[in-house]
Amino acid sequence: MTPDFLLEMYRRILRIRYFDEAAVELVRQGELPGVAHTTIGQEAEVVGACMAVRVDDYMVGNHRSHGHPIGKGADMKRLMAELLGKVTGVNRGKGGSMHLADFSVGSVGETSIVGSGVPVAAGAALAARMLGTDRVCLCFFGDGATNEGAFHEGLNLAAIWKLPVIYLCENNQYAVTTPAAEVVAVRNIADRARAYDIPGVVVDGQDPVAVYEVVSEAVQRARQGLGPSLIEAKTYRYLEHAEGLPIAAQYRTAEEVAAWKARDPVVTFRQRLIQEGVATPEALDQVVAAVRAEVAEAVAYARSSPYPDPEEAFTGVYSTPVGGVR
Amino acid sequence: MTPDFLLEMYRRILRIRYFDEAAVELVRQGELPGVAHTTIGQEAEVVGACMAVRVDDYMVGNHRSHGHPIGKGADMKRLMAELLGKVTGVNRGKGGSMHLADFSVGSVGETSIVGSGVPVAAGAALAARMLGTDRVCLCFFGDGATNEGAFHEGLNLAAIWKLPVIYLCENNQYAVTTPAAEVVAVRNIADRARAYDIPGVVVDGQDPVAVYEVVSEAVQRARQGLGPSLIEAKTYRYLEHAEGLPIAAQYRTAEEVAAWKARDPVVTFRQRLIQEGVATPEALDQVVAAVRAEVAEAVAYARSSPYPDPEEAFTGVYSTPVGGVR
Amino acid sequence: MREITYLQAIYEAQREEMQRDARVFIMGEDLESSVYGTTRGFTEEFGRERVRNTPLSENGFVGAAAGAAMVGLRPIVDINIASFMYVAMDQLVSIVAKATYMYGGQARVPLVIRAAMFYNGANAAQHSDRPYPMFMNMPGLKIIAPSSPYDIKGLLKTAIRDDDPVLCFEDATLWFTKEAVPEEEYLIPLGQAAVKREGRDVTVVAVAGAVRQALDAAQVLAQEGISVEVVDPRSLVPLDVATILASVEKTGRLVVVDPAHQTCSAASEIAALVAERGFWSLSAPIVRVATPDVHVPFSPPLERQLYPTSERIVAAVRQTLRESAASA
Amino acid sequence: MREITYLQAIYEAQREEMQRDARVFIMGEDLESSVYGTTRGFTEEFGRERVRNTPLSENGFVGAAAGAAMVGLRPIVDINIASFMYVAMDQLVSIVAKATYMYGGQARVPLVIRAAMFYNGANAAQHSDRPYPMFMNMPGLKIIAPSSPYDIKGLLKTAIRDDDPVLCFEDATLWFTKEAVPEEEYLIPLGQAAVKREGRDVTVVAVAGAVRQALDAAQVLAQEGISVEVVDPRSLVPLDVATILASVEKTGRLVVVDPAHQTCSAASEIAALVAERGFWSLSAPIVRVATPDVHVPFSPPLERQLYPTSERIVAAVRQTLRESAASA
Ligand SMILES: Cc1ncc(C[n+]2csc(CCOP(=O)(O)OP(=O)(O)O)c2C)c(N)n1
Ligand SMILES: Cc1ncc(C[n+]2csc(CCOP(=O)(O)OP(=O)(O)O)c2C)c(N)n1
Ligand SMILES: [Mg+2]
Ligand SMILES: [Mg+2]
Repeated sequence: MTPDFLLEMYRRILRIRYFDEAAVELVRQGELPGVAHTTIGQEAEVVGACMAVRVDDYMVGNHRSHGHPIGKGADMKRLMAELLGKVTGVNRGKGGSMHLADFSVGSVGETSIVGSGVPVAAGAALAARMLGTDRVCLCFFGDGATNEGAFHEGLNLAAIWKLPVIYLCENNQYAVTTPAAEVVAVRNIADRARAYDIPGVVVDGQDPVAVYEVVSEAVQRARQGLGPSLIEAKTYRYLEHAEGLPIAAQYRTAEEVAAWKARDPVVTFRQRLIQEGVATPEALDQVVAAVRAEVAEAVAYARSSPYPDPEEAFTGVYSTPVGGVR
Repeated sequence: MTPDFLLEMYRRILRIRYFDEAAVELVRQGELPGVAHTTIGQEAEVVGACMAVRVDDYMVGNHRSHGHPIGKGADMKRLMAELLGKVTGVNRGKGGSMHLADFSVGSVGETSIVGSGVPVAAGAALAARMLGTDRVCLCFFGDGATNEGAFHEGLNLAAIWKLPVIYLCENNQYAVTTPAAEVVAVRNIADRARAYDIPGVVVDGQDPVAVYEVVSEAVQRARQGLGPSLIEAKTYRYLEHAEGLPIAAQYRTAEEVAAWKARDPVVTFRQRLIQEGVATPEALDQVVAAVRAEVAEAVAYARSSPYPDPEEAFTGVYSTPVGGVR
Repeated sequence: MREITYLQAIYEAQREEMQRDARVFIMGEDLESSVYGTTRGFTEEFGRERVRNTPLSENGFVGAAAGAAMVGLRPIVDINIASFMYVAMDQLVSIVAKATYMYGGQARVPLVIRAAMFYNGANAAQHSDRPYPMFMNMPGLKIIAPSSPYDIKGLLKTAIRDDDPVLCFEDATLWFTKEAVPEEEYLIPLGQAAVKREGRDVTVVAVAGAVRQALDAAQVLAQEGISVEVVDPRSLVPLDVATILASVEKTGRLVVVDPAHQTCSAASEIAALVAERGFWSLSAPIVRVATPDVHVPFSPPLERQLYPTSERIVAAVRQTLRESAASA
Repeated sequence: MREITYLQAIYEAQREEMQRDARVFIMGEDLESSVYGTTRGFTEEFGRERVRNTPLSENGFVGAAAGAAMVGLRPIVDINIASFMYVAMDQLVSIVAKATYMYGGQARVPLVIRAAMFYNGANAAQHSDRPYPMFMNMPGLKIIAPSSPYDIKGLLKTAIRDDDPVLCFEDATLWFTKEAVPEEEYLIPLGQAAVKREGRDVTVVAVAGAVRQALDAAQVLAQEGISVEVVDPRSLVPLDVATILASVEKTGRLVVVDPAHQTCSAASEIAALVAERGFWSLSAPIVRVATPDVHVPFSPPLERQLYPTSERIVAAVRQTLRESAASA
């Protein structure tokens, strides 16, 4: 891994962190409609995985995937505009925070029905192969999603057809307030791979390089036609399930939260870059400043963009309208 | 196992065989409406499993479960009447071959949407426990069903709640014409138990005693509050997917069929009973004759029973009708 | 009389029924933390066996609830947002709706499925559906869509005591509305519409959250001397057709207001029923005011115009009056 | 002209489109053995990559088809029996129907879902549904319900070429009916009803398998001098309302015949549309002839009476004539 590559990792981790911090602020100020599920705390696994694939590889995300297109290199301005429901948003304001899609970086759509992206990812991977490309599909979902039937069906399909897909379970230990330990019958979600005879790997989701490495290996297998992998990144979300939801329950201890924050990827990865001589603290500070400026620009762009014309609500249900239907 | 018990096993195996042979004949003669999915070839696993539970334990079957209520001790007359759509049928003619239910022997309903019985069985088991009983639920399904999301969700639920349910996969190697080897990503379906951290056991489905033993062990665990098990019985159906369906495809070799028939439970179990001195050939012939008479009686009963009054179609949608709704 | 919110009414209905009948229990995701308060304190009061936090397995736990109901328990399933019902459609249709009939009456399925319709809140296409019309097309399910705290308390209690499966569609746009609700126990039977306002000139049948818009519209029109009768079916299956027909017989005009997508909506069904059985009462075309057949867009300026508003209802009422006058 | 069956027409439509466009492929259970012949010999002709036998994972493979469609392929999914669509409802609704809109037009979903409606054959409650009305309530899906070999060939080919998801409901009661179908290629556009018989006195709009019953009824009534116009919408979304309204304008009377369950059926929608937009043409109440809201019972004497028959249609037509005469 070159220093440039590592610096780019750091940059993307910061982008996600600051982007989501801005999103939280916009919810609190009533500028972001609805609620926002943040990736804060999980940036390392997102970036490690996304940087292990090419920009023309496909990606499928879920309700908590602001960060994922960013990890894959998307323009933050159009993402932020989408979060505010503006016509300049990636989905022209029709999708919002839980349904970002940015085909320009291979993000073929996030889907907020938990588990529903898993079969879609298998299909994108199937098409990649049938179209004669060596593209793969990277599919993100949570610990909770692995209890949905769609997860099971999608993994079995991908396995029997040896599809080039990398299933990345972001095990942040909870589904809303429900601990995975209580509702996922197996200790390591990666062990569910055994039901499909595919590799299952546990990785430290707070270490972007470790994630990058295991995902790279899975990508290589996939491109070689050896089929899918299930990777479980152990991680943690710092904030509540969604900014804007009135969750009052005490389902996590202060110690647990503190222990995870002590391994904050923004902090630890910076330390590592300095220790390993990849960059000086000053150089990293410059990255910080640059990213802050980018995010501020994205917010400004989003704010100043117009809402879609209300008429747009009535178009686009079909891509080829006929009759009274549009 | 007492000789009486073994003889009863033999008797029930024969009942299923002859019952289904009669059903096939009735389809061919146009007396049985629709199609019939037979249990012929799979009798041993059905009886071994059913006799490992009590009559007041619950049971859930699927489209191929004529034999299962019989295994649990049901009256064949009312089952056969149901197959002919008569008002004396267990479901008053409303369910038919794929949806037999006989609450009097704990058969709480067969369901022909593949996989759909798996969650229902978890629920019956949950109720058994919540109602303070030590009942268990025995749930049958095929190899194909293990690719449905409902299978996964049901097993996970049963596992996390430690429900008293025995999941018995009747792996007859095919779903209609599709080989399990091509569509089930894992070699032994029992290995799917690892995704739920529950016992997974493979057993010879042509040996009723072996099945009885592994199911008994699972029942014991279940009654002790230790949770569910997944048991895979390797078995085979002799006839086509369903009598009455125009399946022409050659998806099984003649050798394969012959190899399985060489281990026919009706034959091998009889030999064993004689060899082990449980019964004389003459005594077994008497059982055969008696069962043939029972089945003939069931057919006669079914034939001579009336159809339901057409008005019955309009009642029973609700158990407590209100307004225009009945 | 004290006033309580729609959410509080749900809480009370569930709590009272769980206190009354030990066979009643509740399942759903994150019940223990009870984000919106409908199961607040339930774990402490009833224990974790009767207040079951489920995994994200809607099809699995709806099926499990059906299985439990078939052998003697009386589950309430909080499926959370109505858009998640699609994930559980297999069990809802193939088991919950059909078991009673298909098993020839051997099984009863006393089961309540609660589903919040979470629309007009920038939750976008996958979280904002009002899917009761789909379920109206499937026999075997009773369906309620209460429009006020009083109604939901009485109807939900009845639903829990009913021996058949009942889908309770809870309109989240009403969650925080308040109404006087007695402390004493009461039940509202299924299949009885409520005339929420009497009137002479036009009948407005309104469903769920649209009842409020209809009452607002009636108020506006009253100032012009137009007298609107607002009928709330409250339960969609069974549907109180008699009350609707009687009202149309009196007024001669019908507007049907439904927050669901228009095609094959509850409004379509009610319009069809009246066109069949109340045709000779009608002196003007029936008008539906529903959500157009587009998905719910995220951006609020796109979304908020889609649902029936009092303005759209006022316009529809005026249209029926204009058309009947022109023909007279 | 040669005559072919409905099943043969499906076979030809699929085969021609797969020959024409290499992006078209087909997925489903047991396709290779092709029990009913609609993919006979496809594996040999197109290979196993384009003729994919699937596991029993309807939700999974419908979702996979959607994913493949979104990035450039054009899948046909044979979901087999329409009652299995419930199992795939999650992907059908949340992805297939919504992706194009929700992703702001970045995704197209050129996908055909074929589903046989397998009723009146003693297949009982879980295998006999006619669920198109549910899907009509969900925007984003185009829906066809062809009633003859000619129609299904032309419509299915159009559906395969369409850039949006199309659900093709195939009426299994028609599988073995034959009709003259040209050897040459032809397409039938979506959204165009067919007037299957012209008439003056009563309009009968009939859906799918009921078209045959309606034509039979028209024949019977013609002998009494009653002239029935039979309109077959052919595609339910988009629906050719103009042709229906024009017919009712001519006849003044409407009977809608639909093999689906009556409540919130296609018949309800068509009745509602005419009660709104064709009201002044009507000289009698609209009558729906549909399947009553009961599940499909197994026993044939219970089942066969449930669906629209020509006798029921004749009676309905007479009723509209009687009622309009009485009022005249
Ligand atoms: C099918 C479905 N059920 C429930 C929900 C509501 N919901 C949204 S996110 C969520 C938790 C998801 O947990 P997990 O998969 O672990 O992802 P995380 O939010 O922890 O990243 C729930 C229950 C949903 N969106 N879809
Ligand atoms: C959800 C669903 N999909 C498809 C079918 C059609 N079907 C009925 S039985 C069957 C095969 C089932 O295979 P398996 O589970 O192995 O049971 P078997 O018939 O071999 O006993 C299929 C595809 C169905 N009934 N339900
Ligand atoms: Mg999680
Ligand atoms: Mg099988």
